[in-house]
Amino acid sequence: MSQPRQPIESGVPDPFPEMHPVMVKNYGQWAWHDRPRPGVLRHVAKSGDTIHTVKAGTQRQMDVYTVRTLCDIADTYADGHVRFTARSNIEFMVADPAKVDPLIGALAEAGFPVGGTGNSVSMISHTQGWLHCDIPGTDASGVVKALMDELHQEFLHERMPNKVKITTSCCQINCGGQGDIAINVQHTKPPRINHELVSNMCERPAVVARCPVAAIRPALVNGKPTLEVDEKKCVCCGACYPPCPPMQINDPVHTKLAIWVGGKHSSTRSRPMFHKLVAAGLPNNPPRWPEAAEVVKTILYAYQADARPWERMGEWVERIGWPRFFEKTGLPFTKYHIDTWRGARASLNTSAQVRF
Amino acid sequence: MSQPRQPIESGVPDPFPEMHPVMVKNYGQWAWHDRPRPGVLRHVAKSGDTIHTVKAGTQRQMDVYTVRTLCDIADTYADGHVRFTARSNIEFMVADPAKVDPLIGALAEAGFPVGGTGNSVSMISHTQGWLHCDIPGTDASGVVKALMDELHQEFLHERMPNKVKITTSCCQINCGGQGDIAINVQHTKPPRINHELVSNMCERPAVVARCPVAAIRPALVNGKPTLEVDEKKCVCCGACYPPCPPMQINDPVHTKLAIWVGGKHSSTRSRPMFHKLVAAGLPNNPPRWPEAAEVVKTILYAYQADARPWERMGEWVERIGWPRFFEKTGLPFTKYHIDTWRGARASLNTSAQVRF
Amino acid sequence: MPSTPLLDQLEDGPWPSFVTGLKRLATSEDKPYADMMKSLLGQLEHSYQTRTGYWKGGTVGVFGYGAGVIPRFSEVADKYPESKEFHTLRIQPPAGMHYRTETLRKLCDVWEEHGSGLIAFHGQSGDIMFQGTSTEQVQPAFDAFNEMGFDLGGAGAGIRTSMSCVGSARCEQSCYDEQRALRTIINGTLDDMHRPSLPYKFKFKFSGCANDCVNAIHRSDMAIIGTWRDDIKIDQEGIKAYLAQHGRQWMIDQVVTLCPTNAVSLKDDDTLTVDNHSCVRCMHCINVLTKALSPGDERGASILVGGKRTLKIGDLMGIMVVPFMRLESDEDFAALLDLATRMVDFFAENALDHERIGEMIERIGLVNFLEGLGLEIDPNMIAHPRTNSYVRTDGWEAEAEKWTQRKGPQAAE
Amino acid sequence: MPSTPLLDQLEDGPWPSFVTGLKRLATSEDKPYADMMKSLLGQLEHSYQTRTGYWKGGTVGVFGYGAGVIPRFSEVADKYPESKEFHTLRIQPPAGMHYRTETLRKLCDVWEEHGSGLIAFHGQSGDIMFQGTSTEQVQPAFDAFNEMGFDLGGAGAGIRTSMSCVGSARCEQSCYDEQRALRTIINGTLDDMHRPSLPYKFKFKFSGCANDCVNAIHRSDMAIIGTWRDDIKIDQEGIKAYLAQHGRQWMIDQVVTLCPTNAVSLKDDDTLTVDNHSCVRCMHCINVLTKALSPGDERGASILVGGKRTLKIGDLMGIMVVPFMRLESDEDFAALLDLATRMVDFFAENALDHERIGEMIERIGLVNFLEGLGLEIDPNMIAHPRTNSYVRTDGWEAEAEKWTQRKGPQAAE
Ligand code: SRM
Ligand code: SRM
Ligand code: SRM
Ligand code: SRM
Ligand code: SF4
Ligand code: SF4
Ligand code: SF4
Ligand code: SF4
Ligand code: SF4
Ligand code: SF4
Ligand code: SF4
Ligand code: SF4
Repeated sequence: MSQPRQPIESGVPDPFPEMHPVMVKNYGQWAWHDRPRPGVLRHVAKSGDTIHTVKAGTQRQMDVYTVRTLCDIADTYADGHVRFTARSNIEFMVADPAKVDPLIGALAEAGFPVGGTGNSVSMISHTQGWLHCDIPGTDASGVVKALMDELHQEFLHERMPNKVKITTSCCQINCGGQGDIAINVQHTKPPRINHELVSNMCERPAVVARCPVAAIRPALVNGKPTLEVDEKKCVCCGACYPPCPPMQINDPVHTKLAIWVGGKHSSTRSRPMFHKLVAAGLPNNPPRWPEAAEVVKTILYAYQADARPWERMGEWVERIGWPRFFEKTGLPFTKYHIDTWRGARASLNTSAQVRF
Repeated sequence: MSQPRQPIESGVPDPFPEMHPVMVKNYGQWAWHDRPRPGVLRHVAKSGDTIHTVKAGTQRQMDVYTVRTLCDIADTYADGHVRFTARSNIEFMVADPAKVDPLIGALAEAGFPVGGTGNSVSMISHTQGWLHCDIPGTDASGVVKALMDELHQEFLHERMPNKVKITTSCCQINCGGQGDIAINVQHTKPPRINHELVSNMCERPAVVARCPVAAIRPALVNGKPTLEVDEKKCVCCGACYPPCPPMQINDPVHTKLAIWVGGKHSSTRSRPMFHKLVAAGLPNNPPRWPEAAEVVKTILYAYQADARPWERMGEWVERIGWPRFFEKTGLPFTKYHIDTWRGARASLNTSAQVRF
Repeated sequence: MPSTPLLDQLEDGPWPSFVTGLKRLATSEDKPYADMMKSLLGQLEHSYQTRTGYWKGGTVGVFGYGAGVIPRFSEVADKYPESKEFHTLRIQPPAGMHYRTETLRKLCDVWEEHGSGLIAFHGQSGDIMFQGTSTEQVQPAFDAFNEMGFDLGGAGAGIRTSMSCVGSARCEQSCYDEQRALRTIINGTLDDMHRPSLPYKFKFKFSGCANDCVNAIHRSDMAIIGTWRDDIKIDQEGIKAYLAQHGRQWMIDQVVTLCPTNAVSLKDDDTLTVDNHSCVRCMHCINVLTKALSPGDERGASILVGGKRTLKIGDLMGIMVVPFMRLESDEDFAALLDLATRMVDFFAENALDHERIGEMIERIGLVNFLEGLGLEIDPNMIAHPRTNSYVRTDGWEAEAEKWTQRKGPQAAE
Repeated sequence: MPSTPLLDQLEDGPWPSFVTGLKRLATSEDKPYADMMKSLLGQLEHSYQTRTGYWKGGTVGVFGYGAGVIPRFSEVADKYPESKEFHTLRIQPPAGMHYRTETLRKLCDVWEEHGSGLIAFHGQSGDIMFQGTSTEQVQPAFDAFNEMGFDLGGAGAGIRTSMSCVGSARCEQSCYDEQRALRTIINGTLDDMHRPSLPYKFKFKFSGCANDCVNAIHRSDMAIIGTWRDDIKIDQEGIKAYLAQHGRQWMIDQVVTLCPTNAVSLKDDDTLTVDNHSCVRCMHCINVLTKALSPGDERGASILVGGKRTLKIGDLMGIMVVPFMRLESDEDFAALLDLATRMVDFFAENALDHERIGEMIERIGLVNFLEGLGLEIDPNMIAHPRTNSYVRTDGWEAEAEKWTQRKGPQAAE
């Protein structure tokens, strides 16, 4: 091999050469927007210029053929520019309103659902899973696909009280983040330790430091230095697994799914919120995870039926109260719902306010 | 001395023999009440019976002459029954409405302010202070008297947005509890240790355990076992002083007063709240503590001017926000306002919501 | 009489002056306490001058009891010798703090004979505090009060004197018989008051409704707060009367928009409705519209545990541990006492030295506490479920089953 | 082609199927990646069957950089040998994720030549993820992207790839130039991205307003969120148009009562007013009435620090540390970069190994953090002042004086 090439440290590319010309021209000078139909935004600039955005769902993990199909559609109907959203939806910008309907037609034709705007259920935030990660308890692409199949109509229509942002994650690290509904891995047994491997490959002080409850301590097995886990303390979080692969936390049976509700990032109306545990113990059941999907739909439709306009999932539950949330969804309330982590006191009812 | 007398363990006396007969008759069968004027409640029973309550302020720490004067008034105008409230106000119950005005006249005559009902400022909760306690940093009777003189008109009238419950305490233990406004002791220097005494009288392990920040450790001074305080850690709380009097926390100069705002015990509308620090460093200035009184009045009248009907002090500040509270009261905001205790995170602004 | 220039300034102003009272006692030359009170005034003035307190504790009590007297010995007895001892007797008042004047006069008489003549109605925990007597007079004073039907209150590491709101005696909001509940519990746990041997103090407080007129949530280890399970009672004629008097805008501003859960609606036909499933029994609408609204018929109390002041982990409020318990029949009150007793026992067995029950719960976790006491889990105990995934959930199915068992029949109601 | 009965079930249903995509690649027999993708499908099906993942990490990179490639080696390479290496290149997209189709096609071409043909638009942090290539092809792939004007993104203990909302490019709510801010900070701290040596990862996220379309508060170590200091702009004609279309009730229910601080009033003359001192810039009214309301003219951003996911002390949200900083002039953007740099430096110096900045603040206390960075104390940083008296306040007067100094002139404004 010849002398290696020096990287050009160019950093973040300038977006302006890539941006639709109407956006460039009116950059920072927009006046208002509306949504002529689900999946379509119309933004009007102070100059009077208008741009329509047509939004479609993708599988995120795309083969080049899919990308090229999307490019073909963009070239034909959308001035040759696209952008992707924070949730891996694709947006086509068109200057000419007459192109909107044909564009929608072409997308539908090619199998891309048009929607995800306004008060719909948008694409589920997607992580790596079995496809690529080194620590996953479940798949991400599969969970997302299976769930989005179920929620397809809610992507197409804007019939929720407010936006619904669903997230998923393939281990308890949760690269998928907080969500109105989150479908997350929840391990239920402490890691099994492969002692043979620990002595060989594990940087032991690092993994001991990583445990949030100090459950890991050095030990000797067959005369070799290894680790052991205090199973009484261990909260089965799997934080020891990435730095120390011999701490095998994943298990085909005991790695379960849990559903969380009411995460909210926006500071709109209410302050941002974390999501809260509502159901656990759900089987990690590929390829379609029907048990988890069922719980998600139950919650989603209870919200749809009962929330007031603009109430996000978490705001709705705050108003009706957790006792009624469990009543309306029929989900069991258990001791596991009561927080035990630092600051847990703030999650307790320290008032005489009570609901029957 | 002869054989000592065995106590009769009678416990809490039965209140019915002491209670006004109209109350006994209608016990648990009341229909509604109103307030014909400040200081007077009218309760109507389901039976149609009516009882008027006339409420008056006292000094709590009463000499027998004062008590007998109150009894005389009760005998003449109030059917011979009284009760005391949770805040050491006295209540006279009268079955005959015609007696209300003469009763009020007699109380005024005898120097007892009639009021403290409805949206007034009630009596300040009272503790022991220099009069009786073994650990006080200030007096209680004096602070209460001085403040109630200042707030007298607000006791007589019901012109606050909601009830105002003020508390005070003569050390940081705070027997006076939470208040809409609280005037509390705040020490500002670590205890000076009287080493001579420690060795003699202090149960050392107990006091070491009592310190909330583990700032006390055993030490040797002049060869004798004593204690020392890590002044970097010490939060000057005085918790070590009751179990170990040689830990002299009280100081004529460095023991200051602090004002807290927004405590709320009721679960009415909002959940109960703790009060929050708003001003500190105020001199402990007997006999009339004018600096503390000034701050209290500033806060009280800002609340009166700005709060909406039924808003308790803490509810008002929640609505207008702390930035405006400091603006409206002109009190300085400092780093000391930012909580540093466990769970402090819950008191931080973790949202993009901001006020200018 | 000592010179008291600072204290004298506290005789000015409209509020009744304790200084004037102290002086009255000090100048009652015919009374046994006059000299003691002169001395006391001197010491108090000295405190005002030096901004320093001069009392220290000690051990003084009455025969048969381990607590209830607060001993005070002066550190400046050389200067003010007559008040070198100045002990306080804590005496429990009748529940609800009702008195015949006759009773008050007798109490005064006893305290003129055996004490300083200075009485506080009442201490923050609810005692009548007879303030100031010598070691020698403690026993005779107590004997006299005891003969009258009064008993010592709490101090030290035991059950403390309790307080209930005026409640049923007068207040239409009352949801249970507060005085009975207080007497049931306190008189049922007297041994732990009079011979204190708990890890630390334990207070009960009784409020008839969520207005919490005795500050029970913040200031008691076990708060018993009245509530109801069925619907708010609405008298629509009463509503019309309010509307006629104040108008619709008033009703909207003072009631409808202030309901914390938006459960109140004012209809176009001027009726008012409440969504009772959303209502959190906060009392606001009932407070404002007391002539038209009242608590439902299925009354009882919620129990909250763990309120206290700052030491050592910071102030704590009580945590809801029993959302509803009926308080009507004898059995209901027996069940309340049973719960209180088990609570105290659990505290006695599990708390560390000088640890309040709220601190203990903080340390062992609410779930362990509930399980220890056999209390059933309920979503009313939380403001919201856990936000943190660090928990071992392998018992999920069994726990879920418990809930389904309990709620199954109810769901069919 | 391997048999994939479970994965096949993911080809059903209306949502675009990644499995169909993978199969398309696996059956592109003319392409270099066909065999790799057959193998990959086999391994993935195996994962579905066994509910177990089979990748492990390792060390793979490009010349000159210390991060940006996520190496993956198969643990079941004996069964599925062609995908035994399956590394991902993280490539930073143009700020705001805008693309000409021409650019996308070129990216596809490179990835057909050097990789698997599988691309994720985008990762949760904002990278284009080119997923799956051999160790050997990593460098040529990067070289080709780099020549096109793209650069590697972040991984490991350094600055991470960032994300900004679409903002100024299209959105009328935008309060600052998000793309410029993103490029200013990231391109100004590239060294810490490409040669990571911080205690742990550090993420920036840029949202143009409080709607926070990139989840900055929860998911970034430093969140830059648009806001304004002056008054909301109201076009009363626009309000009338909304009223004409939807009626007053709608306006009250959808706007007035939903304002979190009751700052919005609808007047009898059908004008709408905002109490701008109470307004918390939450965006709700502007969202609903976008044709009539807009952020004020004095625009800029708030800075929040410390958001992150669960490890190891539990999820954290960012804390408000700069309520307002103007973002208009070149100097403003320079000041932003300066703050970001100082923040990263302070983090580098003070955080423990594997500790995020939010955890560090939790450990050292917000006040120490603010003082360390020289940020001025402001009540906008708190939800409420301290409720606990355990603090040493002997510097009170000096601190109070600082405030008075700062606010004195302002008060006169
Ligand atoms: C395209 C996108 C930004 C981007 O740079 O990619 C975007 C675009 C818009 N958002 Fe957003 N948001 C986008 C992600 C988000 C997120 C983050 C997320 O999806 O993970 C949030 C925070 C969610 C949360 O709180 O957990 C978000 C919270 C909002 C809100 C506040 C909603 C609320 O009431 O809490 C608004 C205001 C509104 O709905 O009017 C908003 C409004 C908007 C507007 C109206 C802004 C505009 O004029 O362009 C855009 C169209 C909304 C619509 O579809 O009706 N956007 N928006 C993102 C699309 C994601 C997707 O494909 O679904
Ligand atoms: C007499 C007393 C009970 C007792 O057993 O002694 C009492 C009596 C009443 N309270 Fe109270 N409260 C009494 C202490 C309290 C306290 C505790 C305290 O003062 O330390 C509180 C809790 C304060 C807090 O939250 O910090 C209290 C919070 C209320 C509330 C709720 C107020 C709110 O909106 O938060 C109501 C409801 C109302 O105002 O209509 C209430 C209502 C009432 C009613 C209307 C009940 C009734 O019908 O008798 C009484 C007359 C109120 C009036 O004056 O207008 N009472 N009330 C106490 C008088 C103390 C005093 O002399 O000032
Ligand atoms: C007398 C009284 C103040 C008053 O003038 O009303 C009082 C006085 C004392 N309290 Fe108190 N407390 C009194 C009600 C309270 C309350 C209010 C209440 O009960 O509702 C509290 C707050 C609630 C609570 O229980 O937390 C209270 C919280 C404390 C504490 C802090 C306890 C804690 O866990 O934070 C202490 C310190 C201790 O126990 O070590 C304390 C300790 C004391 C001591 C014994 C000081 C000591 O350690 O030597 C004081 C004796 C003073 C004396 O000379 O009589 N006192 N104390 C109140 C009792 C009178 C009565 O029996 O009716
Ligand atoms: C690829 C990606 C998921 C995806 O498919 O989109 C991802 C994948 C991984 N994340 Fe992540 N994280 C990704 C965005 C996130 C986010 C979301 C965000 O950035 O907005 C979070 C939550 C926010 C945060 O930063 O806390 C996130 C929180 C984590 C954490 C937990 C950090 C914490 O302090 O709690 C770890 C564990 C660690 O760093 O030790 C982690 C670690 C990992 C590792 C490196 C697993 C490991 O330790 O070996 C994953 C590599 C998977 C792979 O094979 O590529 N990832 N990770 C995302 C990055 C793509 C990109 O560059 O665009
Ligand atoms: S959530 Fe876990 S398994 Fe999934 S990509 Fe992130 S680190 Fe990997
Ligand atoms: S799974 Fe979590 S709690 Fe258990 S040992 Fe590993 S890091 Fe510790
Ligand atoms: S507040 Fe402190 S000084 Fe005052 S009575 Fe209570 S313990 Fe004594
Ligand atoms: S004053 Fe408080 S913090 Fe300081 S040593 Fe005493 S107990 Fe500890
Ligand atoms: S707590 Fe309720 S029942 Fe008791 S007096 Fe107060 S308002 Fe009445
Ligand atoms: S009691 Fe409180 S929560 Fe219930 S309806 Fe009335 S105001 Fe609303
Ligand atoms: S965060 Fe605000 S400015 Fe950015 S896209 Fe969302 S709504 Fe527009
Ligand atoms: S931006 Fe939010 S807080 Fe401000 S007026 Fe509008 S709704 Fe109210």
